[in-house]
Amino acid sequence: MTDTIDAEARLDLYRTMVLVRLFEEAMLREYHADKGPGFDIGKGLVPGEMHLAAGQEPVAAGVCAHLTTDDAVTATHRPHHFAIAHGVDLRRMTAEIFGRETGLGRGRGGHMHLFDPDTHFSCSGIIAEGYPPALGQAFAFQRQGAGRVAVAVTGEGAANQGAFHESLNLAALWKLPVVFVVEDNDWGISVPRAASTSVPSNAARAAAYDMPGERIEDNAVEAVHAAAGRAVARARAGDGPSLIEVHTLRLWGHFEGDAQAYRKDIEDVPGRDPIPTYEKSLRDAGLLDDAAAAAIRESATERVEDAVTFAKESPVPDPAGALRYVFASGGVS
Amino acid sequence: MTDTIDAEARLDLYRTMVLVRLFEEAMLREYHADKGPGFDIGKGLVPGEMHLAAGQEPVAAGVCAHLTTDDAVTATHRPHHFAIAHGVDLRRMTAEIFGRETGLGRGRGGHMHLFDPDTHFSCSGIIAEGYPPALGQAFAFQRQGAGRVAVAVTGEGAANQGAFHESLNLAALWKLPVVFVVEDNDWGISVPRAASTSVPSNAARAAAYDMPGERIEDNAVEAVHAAAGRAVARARAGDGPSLIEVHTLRLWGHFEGDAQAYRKDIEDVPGRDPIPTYEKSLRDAGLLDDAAAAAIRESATERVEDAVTFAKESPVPDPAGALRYVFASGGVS
Amino acid sequence: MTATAERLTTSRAMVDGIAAEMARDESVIYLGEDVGAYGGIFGSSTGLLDRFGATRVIDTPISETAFIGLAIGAAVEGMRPIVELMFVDFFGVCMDQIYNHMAKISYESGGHVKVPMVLTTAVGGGYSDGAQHSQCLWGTFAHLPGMKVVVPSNPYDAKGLMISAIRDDGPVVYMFHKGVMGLAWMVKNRRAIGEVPDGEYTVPIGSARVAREGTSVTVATVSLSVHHALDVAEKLAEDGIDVEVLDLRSLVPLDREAIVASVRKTGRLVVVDEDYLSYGLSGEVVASVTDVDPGLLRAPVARVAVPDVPIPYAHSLEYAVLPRPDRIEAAIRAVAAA
Amino acid sequence: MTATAERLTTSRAMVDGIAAEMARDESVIYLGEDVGAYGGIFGSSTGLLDRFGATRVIDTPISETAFIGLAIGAAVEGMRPIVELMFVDFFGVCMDQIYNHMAKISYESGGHVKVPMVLTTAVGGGYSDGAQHSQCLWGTFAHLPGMKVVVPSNPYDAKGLMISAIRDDGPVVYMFHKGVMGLAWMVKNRRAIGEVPDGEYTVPIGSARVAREGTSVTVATVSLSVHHALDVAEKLAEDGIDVEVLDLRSLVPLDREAIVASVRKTGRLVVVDEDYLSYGLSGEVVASVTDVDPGLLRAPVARVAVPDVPIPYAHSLEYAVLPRPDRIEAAIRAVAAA
Ligand SMILES: Cc1ncc(C[n+]2csc(CCOP(=O)(O)OP(=O)(O)O)c2C)c(N)n1
Ligand SMILES: Cc1ncc(C[n+]2csc(CCOP(=O)(O)OP(=O)(O)O)c2C)c(N)n1
Ligand SMILES: [Mg+2]
Ligand SMILES: [Mg+2]
Repeated sequence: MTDTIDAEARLDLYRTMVLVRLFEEAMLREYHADKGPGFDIGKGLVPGEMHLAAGQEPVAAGVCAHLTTDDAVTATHRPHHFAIAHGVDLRRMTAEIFGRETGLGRGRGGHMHLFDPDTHFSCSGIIAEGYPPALGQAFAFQRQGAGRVAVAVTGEGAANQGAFHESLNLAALWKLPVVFVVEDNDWGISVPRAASTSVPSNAARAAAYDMPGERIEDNAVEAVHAAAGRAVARARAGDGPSLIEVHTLRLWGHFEGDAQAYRKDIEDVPGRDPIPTYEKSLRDAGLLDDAAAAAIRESATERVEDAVTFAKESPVPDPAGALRYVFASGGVS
Repeated sequence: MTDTIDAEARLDLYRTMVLVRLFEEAMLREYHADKGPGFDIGKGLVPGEMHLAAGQEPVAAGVCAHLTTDDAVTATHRPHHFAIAHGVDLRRMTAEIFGRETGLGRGRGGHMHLFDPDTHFSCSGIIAEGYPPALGQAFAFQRQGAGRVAVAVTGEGAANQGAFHESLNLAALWKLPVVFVVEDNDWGISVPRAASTSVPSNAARAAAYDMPGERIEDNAVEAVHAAAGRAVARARAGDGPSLIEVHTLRLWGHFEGDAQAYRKDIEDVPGRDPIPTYEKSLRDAGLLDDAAAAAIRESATERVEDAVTFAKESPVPDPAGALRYVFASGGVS
Repeated sequence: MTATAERLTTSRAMVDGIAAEMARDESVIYLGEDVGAYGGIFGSSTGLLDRFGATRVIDTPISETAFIGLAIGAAVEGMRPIVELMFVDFFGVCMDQIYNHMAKISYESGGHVKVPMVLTTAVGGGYSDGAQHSQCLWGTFAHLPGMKVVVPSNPYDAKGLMISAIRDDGPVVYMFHKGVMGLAWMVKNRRAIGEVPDGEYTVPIGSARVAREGTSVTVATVSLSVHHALDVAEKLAEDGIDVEVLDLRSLVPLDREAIVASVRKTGRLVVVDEDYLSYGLSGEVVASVTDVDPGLLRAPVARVAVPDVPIPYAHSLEYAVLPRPDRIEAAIRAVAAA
Repeated sequence: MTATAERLTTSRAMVDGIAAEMARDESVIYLGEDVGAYGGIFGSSTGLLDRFGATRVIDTPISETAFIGLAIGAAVEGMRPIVELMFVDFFGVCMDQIYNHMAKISYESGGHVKVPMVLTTAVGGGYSDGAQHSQCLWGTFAHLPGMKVVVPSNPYDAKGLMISAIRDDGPVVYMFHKGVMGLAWMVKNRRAIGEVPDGEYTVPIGSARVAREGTSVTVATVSLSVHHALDVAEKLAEDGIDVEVLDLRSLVPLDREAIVASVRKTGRLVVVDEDYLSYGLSGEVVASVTDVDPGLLRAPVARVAVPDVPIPYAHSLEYAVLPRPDRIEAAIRAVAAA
């Protein structure tokens, strides 16, 4: 359990954040590319709701740096950053977002329903309801005794949902190897944190379950990394769950199409982007220069565009197969 | 906000506890009177599940001493002690338990579903789900500005249900005039507190909502009275909710028919009965002698037996009316 | 009350009904997630905050059990809350308050306690929102006793049913389909905008509306499917198939007489339901006929519903399982020819 | 596997099936409230703790969302949990995990993730447990896609369906009626005890059983109502009414062929359902016939169900709304005579 972090690990955090951001920018572009004239949410190659995680990269990067693909992650309606940081295949994930047969869910799931058994990744569109299944993954891991952990993510808005409470209690009671992560981006759609949550920090709520709780301010990726390191180590050691809340930033709207008229901090938002901030600190530390930064962006861009191309070139699901996979046997009955 | 309590108030606590106990003893008697041969839960004048509150009288007596019938109480599947202490009409309540047309719910509700608009009393058989409606009563009271409060009761087992968390957060956030009461009787049916709850005291959980929390040990009625006095005063003053947990005692089984084979403390239980203990302290203080104690029991017995007689003499609901009251208009549609 | 009218979208008509009642009755409030400054994700409360202020139009935490329960308690104490469950798909986190409390208190109390409240909720798919944000689920609510369930399909009914729902002394579930709201950012149907009288009027809960008279086949349906059915009916008229379209409007109570009367006339029945096929609306409509006389049915009944599959994300799949006009048309043709 | 059999109650047969699978497969565990030392409030896990220990038979806190969700996650990771919701009436506190997660993950993942688990739950009334502890609600579960739903009526099926459910690679909801369990402390029905083969055997999920052959009227039903229907059939045989009793056993999948085949023979249908009347099983059974040919029905269908009212507490009222033998008998007589 150490808070020091070496240069390569710092660069990895940066690489992950850049990859996530470029992915989200590509989704933003693809999503809006063909919604017009006007804006029709059901139109285009990527239809439906789209919750992008730009600004929240430090949370996913800092936490997932401690995981292998044998560990589990359950994410929220805003799942891309965690999926990418956890190592979900970018092509199949993108194909799912494009609703293609090659997608993680063969186009049945969509952007809020990414399931990847290879990396034990899943997410849910229902607030806080990704927590309980993570307990079960941790429960199975606990029995295997191999030190695997489950990470369960929600937003700060979600921390007022009953499932949050039940999950923390049960995990603490059974000492399950879970790390609960709360992404506090100040908003639950249009509702500011102060209008949803009776305490300033959800980390304080950890005490209600006799669990360590820590809040990271300033969207600081290395502080997230350090806290997550402690929490993951604790879980792997069999000492039970922890909670980490990160004060992060929703750089864009709640979902695409959100005009954010309710958002008073809007002017100030771009200046709080965590990626330039972190990039500057790496440059200041002499770990990054123009060339290295460009190389990182370039390689990330390549991966993202490759995934987008793969998705676009993949077949659309055949309507005749709409009823497949309802049951494990494959069909509807 | 004072912790002192005068002689008459102390005697009142005792009177309430005795009345509750005699009522529960009468229910015990009536419930088992005609379940045989053997034990058939559906048989007899009082069929169905029966959760009696013997041993938990200090909680109801101590809390309700601060209320008028303009205040609201929502209780649990084990509701009699709170109903009685809050002043619900004993005849109509008993008639409901006997399933009679003169009952609070005209026989439609039963012992877990006592609704009395005259005293703003209600209860629910679903764990922790009595909390949210209490918020709404408090919400309405807050707008009236007359200092009315709502008391919401659950067991310690229930404190691990999502509704508990959501309710505490919302009440604290909106500063609703609610007093949350947790009756910790050590058991949720057969599951001991240590197997359900990750912290030793639910009072500690109040901090997760920025709310005062207090735990009363030893089933001490006057300590409950004092804590409730503070909490009710706080709520009436517009300062928001509080939580009180009382370590109380389930003197009998979870419900009638429960053999309690799982219960390791069983031998020791009768010796912890709070009524003899409190009676002794009143006698020691010179507030009660044999005659006074006998008079209290006698008057309580009279009220209870009057209620039982009323119930037994009341008409059974006409099956032809089974569909009335589904809708506010009276009928099924 | 004036005699003038305006052309409004369904969403604006719904809000108009709420506003009229809020103006008339102080005890009416609107609660839910993002119903204040945002105005409701599907426009169910747009403008109410500005007009009535934050003490009557109230944003809640994401705690559906707590705030729906709060509405119940407030209703018990004499208020008339309208509380929004943002998507019906979320019912699983708060159904206990809804069906075990809101819906049962009247009965359990022998009518001594009334729960005058409206639960509003958005339903429906068709825009690739996936399996957890696209359901109708009206069959789920209508199956459970103690709550009325209304499902408007057009602006006039949206306002009139809302006013009826608010004035009802018991709980009413008001399900608005996103696709009939006339939202700027969704595919538009011309029937999502229409004449709405100013001021107060009510549409009675429990009576169906013959949206189109016809003699060949009865199509019984609700909500967005009414629009599709009318479109199909217009087309089929050219081929001499004269479709009667029945907009049920209310599932509880269900206007069984209207169903039977129509089938008595046509002898042929198609039920179109955007909810799941089995154990839902379509079976109940059929049974309303066979309860009386199966002989009224001169052909097999066609049920055009979501075939017991979660709503798929991909457009090609979603459109294959929804009751789109093509499936409705094929079903009517088959039943007419049988 | 031996060829011997024992006479067991339904409850013991259910436990027998669980125990057989737990012995065979380490990944099978049983979780829920009071399933350990207590042995299940309705005897669903009696003796399992002694036999398999507290690491496999696990008491949970009263946190249905958390522990049912836990079972889901464990199933996703390859375990085969059986998780108990003590009374089905409590579904409202945890339905999201059940219907939006357990039931949908297979589909949303395009079949890449399997959720092999069983959700057991007690259903039914008849002993004055009131509106929140007496419901059947199988219609609610069967309406929502992605979970199989089985409802055994007798010891043999209870064991065989349990083994099938545990071995199924997807989620199965196993609803046991308190009144068929053969509990010592409830009114007993002689059909709650019967021959149960030792060792392993399965009853296929999705196939109905003709519990009694007959030619006059088909009674389609499940669970405790099967017992009542058989009792009534015996009585009516004396009057020359030859009742066929179909025990559906599984609501999802529903054996529609068996329903149609029986009605094809009798031409008359009574559906008996202890769940609520509207938008439920009874309508679906009817529609299974009218989907094929309404002409098969030579008389109005009788639906003997709970008439859309919360289950009342008072015995006189509860017995008036339940599908008791008197109502079943009257319905069969009416349909037979129509
Ligand atoms: C149970 C439930 N209630 C409401 C919603 C609608 N909803 C989706 S995202 C969201 C806000 C979530 O806020 P937060 O948890 O802070 O996450 P963020 O969007 O900020 O990442 C809401 C209310 C939902 N999906 N599920
Ligand atoms: C949501 C829900 N889950 C389970 C039950 C079944 N149940 C009834 S009482 C009870 C135990 C409650 O324990 P506690 O809250 O401590 O109250 P106590 O019975 O000790 O008064 C349980 C599990 C229920 N009624 N509702
Ligand atoms: Mg947020
Ligand atoms: Mg307890």
